[in-house]
Amino acid sequence: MYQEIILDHYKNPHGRGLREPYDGESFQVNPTCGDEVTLRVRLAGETIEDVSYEGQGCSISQAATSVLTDLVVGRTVGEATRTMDAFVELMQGRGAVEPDEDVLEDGVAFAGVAKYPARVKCALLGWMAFKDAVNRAGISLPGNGASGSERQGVQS
Amino acid sequence: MYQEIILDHYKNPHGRGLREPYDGESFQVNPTCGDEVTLRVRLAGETIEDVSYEGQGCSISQAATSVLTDLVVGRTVGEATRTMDAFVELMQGRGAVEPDEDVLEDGVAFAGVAKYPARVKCALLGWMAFKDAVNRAGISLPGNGASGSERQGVQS
Amino acid sequence: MTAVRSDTAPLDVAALRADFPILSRTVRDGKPLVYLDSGATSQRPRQVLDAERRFLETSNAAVHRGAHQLAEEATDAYENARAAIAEFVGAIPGELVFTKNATEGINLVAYALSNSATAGPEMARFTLSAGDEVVVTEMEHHANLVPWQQLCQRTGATLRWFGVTDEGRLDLSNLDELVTERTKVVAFTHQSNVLGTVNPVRTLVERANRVGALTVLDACQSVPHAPVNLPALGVDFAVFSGHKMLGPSGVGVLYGRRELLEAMPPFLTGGSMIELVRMEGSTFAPPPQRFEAGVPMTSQAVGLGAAVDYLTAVGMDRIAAHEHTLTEAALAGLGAIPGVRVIGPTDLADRGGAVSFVVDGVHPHDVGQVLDGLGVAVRVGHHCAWPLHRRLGVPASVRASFYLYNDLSDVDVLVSGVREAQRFFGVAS
Amino acid sequence: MTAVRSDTAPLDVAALRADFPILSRTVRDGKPLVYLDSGATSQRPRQVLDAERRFLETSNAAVHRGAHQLAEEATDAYENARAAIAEFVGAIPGELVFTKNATEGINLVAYALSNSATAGPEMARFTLSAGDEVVVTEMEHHANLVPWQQLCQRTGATLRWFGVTDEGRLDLSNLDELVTERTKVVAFTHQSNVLGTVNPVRTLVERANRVGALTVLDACQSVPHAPVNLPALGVDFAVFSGHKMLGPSGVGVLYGRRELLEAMPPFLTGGSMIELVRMEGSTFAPPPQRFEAGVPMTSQAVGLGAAVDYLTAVGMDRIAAHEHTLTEAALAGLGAIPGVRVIGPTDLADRGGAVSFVVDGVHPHDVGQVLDGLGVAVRVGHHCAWPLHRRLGVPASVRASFYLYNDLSDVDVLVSGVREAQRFFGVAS
Ligand SMILES: Cc1ncc(COP(=O)(O)O)c(C=O)c1O
Ligand SMILES: Cc1ncc(COP(=O)(O)O)c(C=O)c1O
Repeated sequence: MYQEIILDHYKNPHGRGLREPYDGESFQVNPTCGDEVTLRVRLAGETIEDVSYEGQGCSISQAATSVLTDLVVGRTVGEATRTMDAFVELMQGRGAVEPDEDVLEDGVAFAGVAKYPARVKCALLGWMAFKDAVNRAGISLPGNGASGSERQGVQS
Repeated sequence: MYQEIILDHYKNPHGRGLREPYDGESFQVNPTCGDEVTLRVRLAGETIEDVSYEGQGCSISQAATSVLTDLVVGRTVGEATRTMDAFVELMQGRGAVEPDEDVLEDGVAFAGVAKYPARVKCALLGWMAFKDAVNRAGISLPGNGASGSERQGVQS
Repeated sequence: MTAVRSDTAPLDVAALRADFPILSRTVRDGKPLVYLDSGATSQRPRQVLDAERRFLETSNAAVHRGAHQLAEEATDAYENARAAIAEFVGAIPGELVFTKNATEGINLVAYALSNSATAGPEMARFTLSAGDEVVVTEMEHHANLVPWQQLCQRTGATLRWFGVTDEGRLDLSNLDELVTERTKVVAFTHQSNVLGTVNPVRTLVERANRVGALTVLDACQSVPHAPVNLPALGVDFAVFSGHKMLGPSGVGVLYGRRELLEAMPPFLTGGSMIELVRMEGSTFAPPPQRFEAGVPMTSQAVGLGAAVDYLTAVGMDRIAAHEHTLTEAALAGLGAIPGVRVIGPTDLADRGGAVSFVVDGVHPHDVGQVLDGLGVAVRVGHHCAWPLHRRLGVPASVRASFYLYNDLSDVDVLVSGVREAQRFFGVAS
Repeated sequence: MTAVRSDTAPLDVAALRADFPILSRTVRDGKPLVYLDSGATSQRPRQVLDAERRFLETSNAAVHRGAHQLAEEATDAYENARAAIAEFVGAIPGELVFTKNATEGINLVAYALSNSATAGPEMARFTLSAGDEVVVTEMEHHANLVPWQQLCQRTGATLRWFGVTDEGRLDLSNLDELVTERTKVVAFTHQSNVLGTVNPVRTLVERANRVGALTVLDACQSVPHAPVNLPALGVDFAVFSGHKMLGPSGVGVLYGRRELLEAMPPFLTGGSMIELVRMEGSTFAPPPQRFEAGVPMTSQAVGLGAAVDYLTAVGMDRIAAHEHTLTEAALAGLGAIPGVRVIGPTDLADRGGAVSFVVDGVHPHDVGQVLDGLGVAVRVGHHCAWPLHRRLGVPASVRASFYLYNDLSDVDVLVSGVREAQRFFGVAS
C-alpha cells in the first residue's frame, strides 16, 4: 500500500500550512486514532483558489491531503465534487474499483489503501475537511463523500 | 416426586383457612409463578398455638404448608426453628441429604422434590411465610431458613 | 448466500431437526425431548454454532478498534452480520443497534428519553415531564412494561395502558381517549408471548403519529416466526432478541428510524461510541456506534447473522405457515379436553404459535411437572406477563410454543400429556 | 475441578498455544500470526469453545424461568459459572452481576446512583446533586470516564480527576484536596490499559473510605493477568470483561459489595429481575437477579466459567510472572532502539504487561501497518484513553500487550519489526 507516490507526498506535502484569507475552515478528527486536520478553502466565485491545511496524522492521511490540494486547487467546486466522489468510491471499493488516472492523477496511488479498511478513514480525513470547509464557505457540496452515515469526524 | 403423602396433604390440607386472633401475619409470593400464601401465627408465650393460612399454589407448595402446620403447631418457636432448618437443608440438598423422619415426619416425603430445583421454591413458600410471620409477632427466628440470599418472596 | 424459499411448501421437519444437536437428546430417564419452549428461548442449528466457532478460530479480534488483519476481518464479519440482519427485517444497517437482548433495547430508548432532559436544548423534543403520558398495554412482557414504569418514575410522566378483552385481544375501544396530545410514547407488543395475539400495529401507529407520539414495538415474538418488515410497519423503534430466533444468547437488536437515532442522546457510554473525549466533556459518534459502548458481543452478532441466513433459506413464510398448522392442531387438541381452557384467541386470524392454557384442578406447575416427566418441555408460570395473568383471572398458566423444528407428533405428545396430568391428579372426566 | 498450580514454574507456552486454534493461522501472505493485542481482546482456548458448545448442544434453555429438565440444567450451569468466577476473584456468588461487558458494569453503577434520586427516600444515601463530586483519573479508559461525565451531567455533580506524572504514574500529591467530604465516588483503574501502570488501590480506598465515598475499580486489565482478590482490595465495586480473560465476548462482570447491591435501585428493568409486577408499579428481586434483566448471556457465562477454570489450572501467579518476563524483554528491546520512546513506567514495579510507545518520525498507524505486514498484531491509536495521550503529548501510540500464549520470540519479532518500520520510513539511525 505504501506506493512511492504516497511516501513522496508524505515527505514533501503540497500546499501545507494555514493561509489567510479564506472563506471556509474545517477541523476534523479521526475518533479512533486522534489524527486531526484543519483545512481552509479560499474561493473565487465557483473556483477553488487555494486550499491550505495543517494537522497531525499518518502517512496516508497526510499524503491524501497533499494530493487533494493538487486535485482541487484551480478547479471549480463542481469539478472538485466529481473528483471527490471518484476518490471516495475508490477508497470504499475494497480494492475492486479501477481508478481513473485522468480524474484522480496521483490519487490512483491510494488504490492499495482501499484494501485496508482501517486506513480508509485516514485517506478520507482531508476530504471530509474539504467538503465541510466548502460547505462553510456557503456552497453546498452534494455527492456521496460525506453523507450522515459516513460522517467520521468532529467539527468545531 | 409426587409421593402419596404429598398428594394426600394437597387434597386434604391440614389447618387451612385464616383464623383470628393471631400475633403475626405474612404474605409471600413466588415471583416466578405468582403463587402466593398468606399465613398467620398465634403464639402463647414461646409456644406456637395455631398456624392458619390461605393461598393459591401448586401441589407442592400447598402440601408443604399443610405439613408445616403439623410440624410446628404445639411446639416452641425454638423447636420449630430446628425443624425448619432441617426442612430447608433437605430441600436445598439436591437429593443428597438423608431426611430424619423423627424430625420431619411427613416432611420426608419432600426428599424427591429436592431433585427439582425449580420446585424447591414451591416447597419453601409456606416456610418463608411462617418465618416472617413469627418475626412479625415479635420473635426473631434465627436459622438458615431465609437469609438475605435466599429471600424468595415479597412481603406486604 | 443461501437460496431463499418464498414458497409455502411444507417444511421437512425431520431434515431440519437433524441440524439441531440438542433435539436428539433424551431427558428424564430416556424420554425423547419434545421442546415446546421456543417462546422462552430457541435452540440453535449447527450452522449457527459453526459460524460462531469459525469466527472465533480464525478472525476473533476487537472490532472497530484495530488496524491489523484480524481486526479488519472481525470488523467485516460484525458489520456484515448487521447488514444481513437489517435486510432480514427490511431495514438499513445504520438503523440497527446491537444490544445484549431485547430488554436492553427497550431500556436504551427509555433512558435516552430521560437523558435528553440534561443533554442540551436540541434534545428537548425527546424530553418527558409531569403531564406527559406513556401508553402501554396490559398484555406486555415485563420487558416492555417495567422500563416504562421506571421512565415515568424518573420523569414524572404518567403510565396508561390499553386493556385486554376476555378473548385476549387488545381493547382498542378507548384508543382516542388513551392516546392523546399528552402521549409521548406508545409501546406495545407485536405478538403476545402468552396469548399468541398479533396486535394491529397499523391502527396504533396511525393514532400515535396523529398525536406525535413515538412508537416502540416489541417484536421479540414476531420477527422469529413470520416475515416482518419493520420500516413498512411504520414504527419508530422495535426490538428483538437473537436467542429466540436460532441465534446466540447475549445479542439483541434495537431498530430505530435513522432520523431518531441520529438525534437521540446516548445511553451506555464508554469506548467506541465517542467522537471526541476530553476530561471536561465528550461528544459522540453517529449511530449505530453511538449506542454500542464497549467491546460488543462480536461472535454473537456473527452467529445471529448466520441464524437469519438459516431462517431465510428455510423461508419465513413457510415457517409461519408451519406454525399455523401446529397452533391449529394444538388449539383443537387441547380444546377437545374437558377441563382445559386456552387463554388467548382460539380463532387463528392474527394469532401466532404460543398456546397458553389452564387445567381445572391442576396447578400449572403440576401440569408442567407431569409433562416434563414425559419429556415435554413447556413453560409454566406467568411468563413475565404477570398483569396479563391477573387480568385473565389466573395466577399462572402452561405455555406451549412452537418453532420450525416441531411437528404434529409433538402436539400429540403435549395433548396426551395434559390428559395424563388430569388422570394423575384425579380430575379427568 | 482442574488442579491449581500456585508455583511459579515457567509456562510451557508451546503446549498452551496448542489450545488456541487461532494462533496457528497465518496472516498477510503466510506470515505466522504474532498476536500482541490481548489488551484489546484475548483469544480463546478450545476448552472454552468446547464448554460453550457442549452447553448449547445439551442444556440450552432460558435460565431462572423454566421448570423442565433443560431449564434446570441451564440454570445450574449458569449459576455454577457465577460461583466459579466469584471464587476466582475471592467473592461470593451473590456479589457478582453478569453484564454484557465491563462498560455496562460501570454504567450500571452510574445509573443506579442517578436513579436513586427518584427511587424512594431510602435511596437518599446514593443520591448525587450539585456540590457533590466524582473523582476519576486522567489515565482512565473512556469506559471509566464518560459514564461519570454523564452521571455528573444528569445530577449536577462535578467531575474532578487525578493527574498523571511524566513517568505515567498517578499523581497523588493532591489526594486530600481532590477526595474530600464532597466526593461521592472515586473511580479508577487498577492497571492502565495503555501504560501498564498498576495503581495504589489501598491508598485510594483508604482516602475514599475516610470521606465516605464509594470506590469503583476498573479491573479489566488486572483480573485477567494477575491474582486479584476484590474483597481484599476493599473496593465497593469492580468490573471486568470476559473477552479479555480467554472468555467469550458479550459477558462482563460487576462485583459489588453485597450490602450495596442489596440497597441499590435497579438499572435495566424487565423480566427475571422483578419481585412483583402490577400495572401500577413493580418491586424488585434481591441481587444479583435485580441487576440481570432479560434472558442473560447464558452460554457466555458458562464459557467464562470455563475460562477461569483454565486460568486457575495454569496458575495466575505463573501468568503474572510470565508476563513480567515478556514486559521486561519488550522494555529492554524497544528501549534500545534510538528514536523509540516508551510511554509509561520503564521500571517493572507495579507495572503490568502493556507496553505503549511512539517512534520518532513514524506515525503509530504506519508503525502498526508495517508490523501488520510482518504478521504482528498490535493496537494503534489512543486505545480509548484519549485524555491520557493528550496529557503525555502524543496524539496516538503503538501498544503491544501480552498474555500467557506469547513468548520471547514474539517480543523479538516486535522489536525487529519496529526497526523495519524505521528503515522503511527512513528514520533509522
Ligand atoms: C482498562 C479498561 N477499562 C475498560 C475497558 C472496557 O471493556 P469492555 O469494552 O469490554 O467493556 C477496557 C477494554 O476495552 C479496558 O482496557
Ligand atoms: C414479548 C417479549 N418481549 C420481550 C422479551 C424479552 O426478551 P429478552 O429476555 O431476550 O430481552 C421476551 C422474551 O423473554 C418476549 O417474549
